[in-house]
Amino acid sequence: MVPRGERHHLINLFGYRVSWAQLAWFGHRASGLGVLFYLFMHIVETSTVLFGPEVYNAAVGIFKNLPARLGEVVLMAALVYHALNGLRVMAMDFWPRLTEYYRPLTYGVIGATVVAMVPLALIMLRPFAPWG
Amino acid sequence: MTTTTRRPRTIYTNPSRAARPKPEASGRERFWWYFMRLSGLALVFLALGHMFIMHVLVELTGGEIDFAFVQSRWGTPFWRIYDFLLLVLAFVHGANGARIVIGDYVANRTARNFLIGSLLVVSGIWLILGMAVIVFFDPNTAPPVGPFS
Amino acid sequence: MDVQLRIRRYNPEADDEPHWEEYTVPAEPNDRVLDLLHHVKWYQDGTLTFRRSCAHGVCGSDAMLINGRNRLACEYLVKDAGPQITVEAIRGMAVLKDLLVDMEPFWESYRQVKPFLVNDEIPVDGKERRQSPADRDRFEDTSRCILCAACTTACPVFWADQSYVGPAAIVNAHRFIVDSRDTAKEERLQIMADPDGVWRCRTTFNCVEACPRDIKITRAILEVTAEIGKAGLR
Amino acid sequence: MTLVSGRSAIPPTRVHEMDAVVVGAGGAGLYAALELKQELGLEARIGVISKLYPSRSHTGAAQGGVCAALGNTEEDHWEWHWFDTVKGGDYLVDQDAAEVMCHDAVETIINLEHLGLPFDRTPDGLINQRRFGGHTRNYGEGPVRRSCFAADRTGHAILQTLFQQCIRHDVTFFDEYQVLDLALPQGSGGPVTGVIALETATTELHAFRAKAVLFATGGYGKIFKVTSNAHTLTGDGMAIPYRRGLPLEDMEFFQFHPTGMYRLGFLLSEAMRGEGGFLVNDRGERFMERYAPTMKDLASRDVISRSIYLEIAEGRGIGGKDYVHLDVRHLGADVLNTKLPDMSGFIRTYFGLEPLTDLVPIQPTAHYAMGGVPTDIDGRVLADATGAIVPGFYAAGEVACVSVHGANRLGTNSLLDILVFGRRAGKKMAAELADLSQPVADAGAEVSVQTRISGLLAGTDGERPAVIRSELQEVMFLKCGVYRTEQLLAECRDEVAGLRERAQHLLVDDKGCRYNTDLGEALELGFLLDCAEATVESALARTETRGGHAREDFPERDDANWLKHTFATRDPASGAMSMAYKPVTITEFQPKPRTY
Ligand SMILES: Cc1cc2nc3c(=O)[nH]c(=O)nc-3n(C[C@H](O)[C@H](O)[C@H](O)COP(=O)(O)OP(=O)(O)OC[C@H]3O[C@@H](n4cnc5c(N)ncnc54)[C@H](O)[C@@H]3O)c2cc1C
Ligand code: HEM
Ligand code: SF4
Ligand code: F3S
Ligand code: FES
Repeated sequence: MVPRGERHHLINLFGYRVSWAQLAWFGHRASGLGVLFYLFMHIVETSTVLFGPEVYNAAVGIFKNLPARLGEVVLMAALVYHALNGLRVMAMDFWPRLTEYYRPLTYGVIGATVVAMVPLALIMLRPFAPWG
Repeated sequence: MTTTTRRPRTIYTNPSRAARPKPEASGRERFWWYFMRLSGLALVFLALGHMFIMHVLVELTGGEIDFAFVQSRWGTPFWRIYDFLLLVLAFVHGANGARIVIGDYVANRTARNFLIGSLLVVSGIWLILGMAVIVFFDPNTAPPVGPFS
Repeated sequence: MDVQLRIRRYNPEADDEPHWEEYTVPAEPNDRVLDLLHHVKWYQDGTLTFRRSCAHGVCGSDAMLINGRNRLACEYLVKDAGPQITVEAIRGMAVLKDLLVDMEPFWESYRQVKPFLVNDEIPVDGKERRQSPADRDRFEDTSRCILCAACTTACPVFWADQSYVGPAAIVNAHRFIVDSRDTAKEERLQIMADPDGVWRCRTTFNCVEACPRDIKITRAILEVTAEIGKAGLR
Repeated sequence: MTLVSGRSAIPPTRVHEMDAVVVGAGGAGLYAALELKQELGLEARIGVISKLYPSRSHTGAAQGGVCAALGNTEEDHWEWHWFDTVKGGDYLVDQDAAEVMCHDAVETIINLEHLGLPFDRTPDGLINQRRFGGHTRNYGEGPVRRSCFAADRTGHAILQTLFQQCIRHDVTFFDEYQVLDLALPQGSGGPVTGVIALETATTELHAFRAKAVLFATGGYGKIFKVTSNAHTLTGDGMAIPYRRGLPLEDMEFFQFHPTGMYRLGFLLSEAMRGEGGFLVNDRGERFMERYAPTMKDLASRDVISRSIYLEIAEGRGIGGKDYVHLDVRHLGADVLNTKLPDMSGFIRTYFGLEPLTDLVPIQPTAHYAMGGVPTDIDGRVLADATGAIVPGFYAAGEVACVSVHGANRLGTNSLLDILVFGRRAGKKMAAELADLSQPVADAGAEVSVQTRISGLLAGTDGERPAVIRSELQEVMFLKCGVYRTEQLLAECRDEVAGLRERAQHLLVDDKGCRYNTDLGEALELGFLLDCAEATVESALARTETRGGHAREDFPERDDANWLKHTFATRDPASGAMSMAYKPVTITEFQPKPRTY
């Protein structure tokens, strides 16, 4: 039996039980930084348009394979999650009373990300998939 | 034999007057707090919209991202402004986020200031680069133009 | 029934590094973890050091990291903790000995928020100041704080950087900021708007999960933030 | 200087010069310190020495409320309160002192509101009031709403408010310093010129030199096995003057609170009954209807505690065991969760019971010391039963005996006591400071404390303090508890003497200098034993039943012989105990039989 009050905790990381809400925060931070890192690369990639079609098409071409596409799916997931969780944080920020529902809201954000990512991933991976 | 290290314990006298640093530049963090939220709200449409178009719609319509695609897209001012806004907001939002993260984990003042300074410089250069691309890209001239030619 | 008690021990006079020690302690399901610690201290090893006083969750002395979460040792029963119990000092504060930490920085943050009513005007009739039950209710929750530090030392932001004023101090600022009798609201908001003030909260809710009084801490923090927003400070 | 086995010896005493020193940071101590600052100005050097952080003091555990005849919710007069206090104390109350307390109550509560205390409010914004055991309208006609409260954590609110205002007023705090002796260079006649304290963090000795010293160290409930008191309530402030030959007054009167949580001892406040809860025995009878037909479950504490014991003695405890039930099921979720949230929480946490649907097992628990260091109405400590004063020495709070509680304290009167007399003592100290002599060192006391500590640290064999302490608690609870007889008390006295003997050879495991709480507990055991000795001696002397002191062999109150206070003294040189008596001050209310 899970002890009383422990249900909301996932794993014991470095000796402290990580709650879903703490995980949600960590995910927000990681996804934000990840997207920022991608943005850096994306700017370099896009700036090659200034060098004409050959250079640009070659640059974009580097990312037209399965591993890169998988990376884009992860990027999409990160952004979707970051956005949904950002909305959750903002909702609580502007209506502090909502903090009382932080657990259901957190579960909602995580669940919604998963649900949204299923069709998105299927579409994005279509060119590389047997059904595509 | 172990020796005793004595660390004098603070006795707090005159606490209401002593050791109370004047709060510094309080408006600054307030600005960034609100900025993060408002830019976040805008980014829901801008960033998710961008991703949706580039990775989902293009896929669904069987299109391809290449030079011609960019050419046609940045041919309209609407998309230029859209992408410009996205770029600036996402960059400032993200860079400030990174600043916050550094602030959380780097307690040492010097190291923190150095890292945040570097972040500022690097992001500045990148942001200018990005803005330049959007502003100077000329869909009608195929050969290299602009500041890098 | 016997309980395995793992305690992170540190004696600055003898050890270079903290280390874990195990004790087997007889226990009843309704015993508190504090009873087990007492059993060790009283009958097995008198050098085990921790703070405690009231033994029923009202004085705030004995916040510890027990089985992976901050709680009061006197409020956590063996039947909930199970037969294996891990105890260490709360995090983010200097461990001075075993389970006892340096509380001075915590009190410093507390004192920083001016935790006292400021209002030197006394009603002319010499009677009490009037306050409606609704106004009184606004700080009911935050005035319940027992200053145990469980929240602040559960906060990931505080773990990483102790210059964050911490949820406990904000809770106590809130207590006065929303008190209709207080006249120093501006000043308090100014303190809370410091870069190490409310802005550093990342709504992680670890504080809320740790608080033995079930205070709605994050809500209080965000209410203070909203007040700062309204006040239009420079 | 003695060297402690392989460790650096205890370093030389550090000296602090203060204007006035307050020992103890509970309600009494903090109010006195605040008053001193307000009277003398922010520059005055006022030190508060406390073995706990101020917010940990046991005042914070008080739940029910603090009474004052504000008359906010119904008609009330301080004279009625005065009468209730005298009657509740079984006419052993000094009526002049009680008059001061009940009269000052109103102003003191208002002052606390001004200081920021978060009282519950009436719909028109006044301080709300509720009923509490023993408080009546019009000299005993029926219950009255007199207790002012902040939900069910009034003590917490008081402690925090006073601590906060002390911070505001620049009081100097010495936290986690344990006071071990008085500086009394000229013997028990005084003057007191400071205290000697042990800094827990470093095991260093500090001598505080001050013209005025206030003891506000709280009670000594830890001499009993089942008690509502904190682990740290070990009677230090009573034992210290007692060791120096000063008297302790009325120590036989210890209040057993009727509704302690079974076996744990924590209190379920009278407020639970104030809101309508009642006691039932094994047969489901509301037995208090038989013992106190008018006040029923709100009769005074000694009456209810004894009634519970009689029920248990006659086999009507739950399942024949030594407890009865408190029934609060009918109060409804609203009352339980908003007016009594902490109480309901305790029941859920520690018993795993739901007060809305379950009966709560309760048993009388050792709660409050009516006796203590004798003082006058300004907190000045008395040197003997004739009323001579020890210059420079003050006491207030539970450690003191003014005597406003007589043989039995009314609920909510203790918080009032610590507030009114803490404040008065502060004012008096401020007023007298100029006339008091300059402090001088008491080298004898410093050396003797040093020797005691070195001895404890040096010992390598002996008994663990905890063993002796638990035996003491056991014997005191059984033989000097709710019911007492000559024979039990005599046995108890011998056993306590035996324990005192054994306590000469204590084993302290921890030989270090950093936060040696093991040493602290060993020192506290010594204080407990002294308090126990004075309690048993006084209980043996008083051959009557009155208030909290119930003698089975003398079941009647004996006004002819016992309208007087006991003063227990031990001669520091010979160790001989002696008893002296001081007549009760009776001004307004002539003793009558006490019925509820
Ligand atoms: C559970 C409970 C509920 C109660 N409810 C009520 C109620 O509803 N109404 C009511 O009127 N009364 C109530 N009481 C009684 C009342 O709370 C106490 O009598 C009162 O709070 C005592 O206050 P004090 O200031 O004398 O001491 P305390 O608050 O006990 O403080 C003692 C102080 O002395 C310090 N100290 C002790 N020894 C030393 C030493 N050697 N050196 C340095 N410092 C020392 C401690 O650190 C502490 O700061 C209750 C008591 C209990 C236990
Ligand atoms: C899509 C819509 C977005 C929304 C709604 C959003 C919302 C937010 C919010 C509200 C915060 C503050 C969180 C806090 O204070 O705890 C935040 C932080 C952050 N965001 Fe975004 N954001 C979005 C897009 C982005 C993008 C595109 C990036 C990357 C460039 C990004 C990077 C970051 C980073 C690095 C942080 C700091 C994380 C932290 O402090 O833990 N965000 N975001
Ligand atoms: S808010 Fe809760 S956890 Fe934090 S100090 Fe107060 S009581 Fe403890
Ligand atoms: S854990 Fe820390 S981040 Fe905020 S919600 Fe609590 S203060
Ligand atoms: S000992 Fe007081 S809160 Fe645990």
